Amino acid sequence: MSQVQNQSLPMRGAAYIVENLIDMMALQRAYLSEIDGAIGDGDHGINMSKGFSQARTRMAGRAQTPDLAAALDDLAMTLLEGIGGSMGPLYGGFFLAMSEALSTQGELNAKNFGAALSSGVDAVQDVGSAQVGDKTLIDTLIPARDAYHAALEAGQPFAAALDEMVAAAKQGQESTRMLQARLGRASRLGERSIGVLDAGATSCYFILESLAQSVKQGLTAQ
Amino acid sequence: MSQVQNQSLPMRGAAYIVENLIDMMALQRAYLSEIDGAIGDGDHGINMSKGFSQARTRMAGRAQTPDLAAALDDLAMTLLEGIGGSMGPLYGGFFLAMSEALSTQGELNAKNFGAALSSGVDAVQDVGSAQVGDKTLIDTLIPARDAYHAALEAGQPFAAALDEMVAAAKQGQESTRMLQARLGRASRLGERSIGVLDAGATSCYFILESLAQSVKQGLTAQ
Amino acid sequence: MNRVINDPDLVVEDMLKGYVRAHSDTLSVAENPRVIVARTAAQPGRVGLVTGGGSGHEPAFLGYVGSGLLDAVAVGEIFSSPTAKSFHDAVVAADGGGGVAVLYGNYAGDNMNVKMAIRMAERSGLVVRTVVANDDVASAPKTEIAKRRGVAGEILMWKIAGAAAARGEGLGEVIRLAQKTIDQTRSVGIGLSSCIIPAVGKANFTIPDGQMEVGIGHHGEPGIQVTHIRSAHDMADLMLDIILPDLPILRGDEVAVLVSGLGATPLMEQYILYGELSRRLDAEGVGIQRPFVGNLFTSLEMMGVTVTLLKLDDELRDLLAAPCQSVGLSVGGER
Amino acid sequence: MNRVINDPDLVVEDMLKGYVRAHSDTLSVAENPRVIVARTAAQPGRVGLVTGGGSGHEPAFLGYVGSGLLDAVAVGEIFSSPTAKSFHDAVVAADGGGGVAVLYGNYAGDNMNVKMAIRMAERSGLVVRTVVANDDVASAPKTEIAKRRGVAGEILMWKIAGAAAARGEGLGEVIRLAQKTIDQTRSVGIGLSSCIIPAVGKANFTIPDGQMEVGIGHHGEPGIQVTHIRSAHDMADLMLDIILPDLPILRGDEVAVLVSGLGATPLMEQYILYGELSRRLDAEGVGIQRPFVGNLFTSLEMMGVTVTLLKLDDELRDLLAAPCQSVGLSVGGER
Ligand SMILES: Nc1ncnc2c1ncn2[C@@H]1O[C@H](COP(=O)(O)OP(=O)(O)O)[C@@H](O)[C@H]1O
Ligand SMILES: Nc1ncnc2c1ncn2[C@@H]1O[C@H](COP(=O)(O)OP(=O)(O)O)[C@@H](O)[C@H]1O
Ligand SMILES: [Mg+2]
Ligand SMILES: [Mg+2]
Ligand SMILES: [Mg+2]
Ligand SMILES: [Mg+2]
Repeated sequence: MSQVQNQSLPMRGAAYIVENLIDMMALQRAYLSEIDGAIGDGDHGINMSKGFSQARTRMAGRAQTPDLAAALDDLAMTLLEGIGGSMGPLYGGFFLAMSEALSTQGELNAKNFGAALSSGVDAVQDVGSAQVGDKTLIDTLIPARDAYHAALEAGQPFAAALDEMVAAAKQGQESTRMLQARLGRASRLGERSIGVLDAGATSCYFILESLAQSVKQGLTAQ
Repeated sequence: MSQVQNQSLPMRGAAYIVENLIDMMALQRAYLSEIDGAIGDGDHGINMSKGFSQARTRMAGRAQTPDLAAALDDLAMTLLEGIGGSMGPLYGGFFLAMSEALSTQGELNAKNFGAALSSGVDAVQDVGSAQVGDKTLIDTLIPARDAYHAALEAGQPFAAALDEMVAAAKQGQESTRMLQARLGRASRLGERSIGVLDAGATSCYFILESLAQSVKQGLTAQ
Repeated sequence: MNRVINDPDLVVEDMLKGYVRAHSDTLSVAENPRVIVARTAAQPGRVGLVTGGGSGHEPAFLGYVGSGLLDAVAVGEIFSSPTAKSFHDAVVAADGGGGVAVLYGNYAGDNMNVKMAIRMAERSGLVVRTVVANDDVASAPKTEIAKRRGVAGEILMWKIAGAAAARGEGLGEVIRLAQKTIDQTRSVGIGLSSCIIPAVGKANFTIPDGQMEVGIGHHGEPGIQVTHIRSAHDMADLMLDIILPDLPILRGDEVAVLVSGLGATPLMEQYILYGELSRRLDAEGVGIQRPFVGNLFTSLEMMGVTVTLLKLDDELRDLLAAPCQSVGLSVGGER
Repeated sequence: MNRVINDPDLVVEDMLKGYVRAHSDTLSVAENPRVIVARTAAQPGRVGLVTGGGSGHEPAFLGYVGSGLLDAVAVGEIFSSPTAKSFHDAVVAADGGGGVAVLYGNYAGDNMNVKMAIRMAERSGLVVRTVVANDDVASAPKTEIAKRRGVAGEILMWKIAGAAAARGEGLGEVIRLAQKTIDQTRSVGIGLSSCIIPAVGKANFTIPDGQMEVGIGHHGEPGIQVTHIRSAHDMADLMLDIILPDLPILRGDEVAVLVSGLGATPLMEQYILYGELSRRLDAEGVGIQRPFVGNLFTSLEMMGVTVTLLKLDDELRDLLAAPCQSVGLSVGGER
């Protein structure tokens, strides 16, 4: 509580951020599948935790603990290798783009995190062509990204910008409840898809929330 | 009733014997299918009347009215052409053999009718390999043939021998009621085939009965 | 009963119309509309090959008319023998002066109609010989082997006889090879659901959900055992336990394997079964030379599978490898 | 649910085991167990052809790996896109230095995985281009033609591109021909019953007895109309009324026709439908060049049929006639 709040953390030793994502996904497995069951085929939690848990094996297989960019690459590659359907390429593309954006960086700071986040969101849109309002993870991602950058522009520090990002992500996730699905499996239901949360938007909120927590922990811990 | 009883009739003009068979089969259509329905697939009357009625067309297609041998050949060929399964070759073989046996004869008499009958029965056994007791038309045919020849050997006239044939055919047909089917579709039922008449044995009785009636009518009419 | 048909009584006519339209480049219909003839049939001096049987088993029988295979086929009503006249007309169409081999399955109706057909053909001076397939192990004990039904093993008999006829063997040799093939062939089926003849409108046998019928016939003839459904692994073992000791097929032998779906069982599952069969044959030390997997001999929309093994030797192996081309089976020349 | 399987979660693995065992003479499995590769793949300089998709459609997709057809296929779970890595590995396996064409169907998952696969492949300097099949007329109006799904028309695209690659065309030309083929191709399906994914254990859609679903997708995607079942005659008319005006296909045109059963519909009925299609096309003055009938692109044990028409011109006709050899499709050289 009284610790110093840093504005960056070294990439080396930041693989824990990915490990936290993996742990989180295992915890949310049942809940995410339950949400997907309402208007999808009830496998979102299974798909996600299957892909994420395999990433742990890949990271463990390395000669030395990866830095954050390499850990994100491991996660991306595992998703691209382990999950077909849409989640593999969407989240695989998201983490791959983040990894690439960070691969030349020695430390993680507000600026390059923002660039990585934008690049990840671009990849998701490039791969999936979803727009805000389609009831997908884009409904979480876009407002989260925009809030983060707005906070930075308003001069807020890294940790505060992350808080803004998470708050906007939560709003974005909640916004999917009243949307009609226009993409993916749920779109077949038409108006019947209205009234429940979107599974992908929910997993995406958990991911951004976990990222923010882990980064903030790293900023504080030093 | 007081007419003279001849011992032969000319082959020319005897095609009516086959026409009577065709008429009879149309009348027995429903009954024969009903019997077949109990332990078979319920199509025996349909199969038989379909084949027999087509023979009328074939006979009508000839330049002049066929003699008995030719009419029997028409019936045989129609059955071989029109009915697959087992009835086509069995009854087709029966009538073909009868036709061949009579083809060189100018008149039908007790002797060559007996030879034709024997030859027809041989054909049925050659084609179907059934024995007495298998619950098939052989159970009608063999006792009928034997009774006919016994009557001839005992010096009885043509018409009386025909009566003996029909009586034995009736007994043979009735005997199938208590038999267990060993050939054909009904044999799959095992003991459950006991207690009902065999459809083929029944149609065979009708055929022999019609043949006898028609021949006797010809012997009397002259 | 959701089917793609017009008048249920005319399904065979309607199928033949489409079949001949679709394959007019390689086959035609004879004057008898129930006889399908390869365009390569009746080549002077070559032995003609004929089969026939009830419909509802497509691509059997008509799908095996083609080069290096059958010359003519007699087509019956669904699950019912073709007429004697149709078998006869197929023989006439296949005859090129070298004699005709009628290679068919052991069913009462087919036996009788072929017998009468031959009688008719011999009247016209044709030379006809027959081989009757009896590869279905489950249909009678080995002591009554002549009573066994013919099933998918017929395809291998046609293939080998077709290759022999194509390379110019005489009737006696073609018959010898066909007979040898079927003598070395064993099949068994497992039924998982019934099927419905459109004109009948309801199934004439049932297999309850969760059950399977081992040894079922191609028309739903009762098998030797109705039991709870097993894994593909155990099905393969069960079927090979029936087939292998019967011939017998022993360590060091080489076999051709044919897996056929009965109609509604997905190809995926047929390959799962094939994987399990090859596992077991490996373990037994039996070599697989040439596998065939697919809906090769069906029973309308029945679920289930048949497995056929042919014990090979050098001459059979060569003939099996010869090229052929037909709707049901194509073996490329370059293989 | 009477199926020939082991663990319902491992049906794809188990199928692949059997598939590769059965066809080891013509194909093999890559280091990635979800990639099947033709033994003729990666010939120096020749354009490589790749596809991929969910399992349960056998013989699609893996059955079209072969000579004159596809070089490598990525295999997904049942009704679910292969992973990006599998598409990538298929591309690597197919590459002979002449570039790779990925010819696949328009489904969200496949689109995304192919996109990521190409990104990965381009990192390693491979040249990859794509054509996305969208032949299913019923899946979107013509104004949104890019949204339409790809169905059995893909087979004709593979056949024509395969022939082009085999005769040595470059990547640009192969892509042009594949794109042209699919642009000239229209398909529509009718569903008559649902199907059950073994791991799910129950159908995820239903078609009541006596009803049919016009325009149904290959995974049970809703069609455009659920109506009482019609005769084959009327089904053919209904399907052609959807297909013909869309391209349009007009009097004097020549088409290739492909009829595929969806799994459980007997071959007999597919030919009945083909007969009715040819009746109607005759009446319209549309010529049929090369019919294909069979279980060519299925949906497990679904009952139903799809009809595909490809409007031909000289170059497409020649390529369609070129020889090819695979499990799903063989065109003989001598035809
Ligand atoms: N084009 C797309 N862009 C972004 N997200 C998408 C897209 N299509 C689907 N999604 C997301 O995918 C989620 C479903 O994922 P999942 O259940 O794992 O896959 P599937 O739908 O194949 O079962 C949806 O809740 C939605 O958020
Ligand atoms: N091998 C045989 N020899 C003589 N008659 C036979 C033989 N097999 C069957 N049958 C007769 O066939 C009759 C059934 O004929 P039918 O119903 O027309 O044919 P299917 O059994 O093919 O439906 C039986 O009642 C029996 O009398
Ligand atoms: Mg899913
Ligand atoms: Mg889902
Ligand atoms: Mg009957
Ligand atoms: Mg019958």
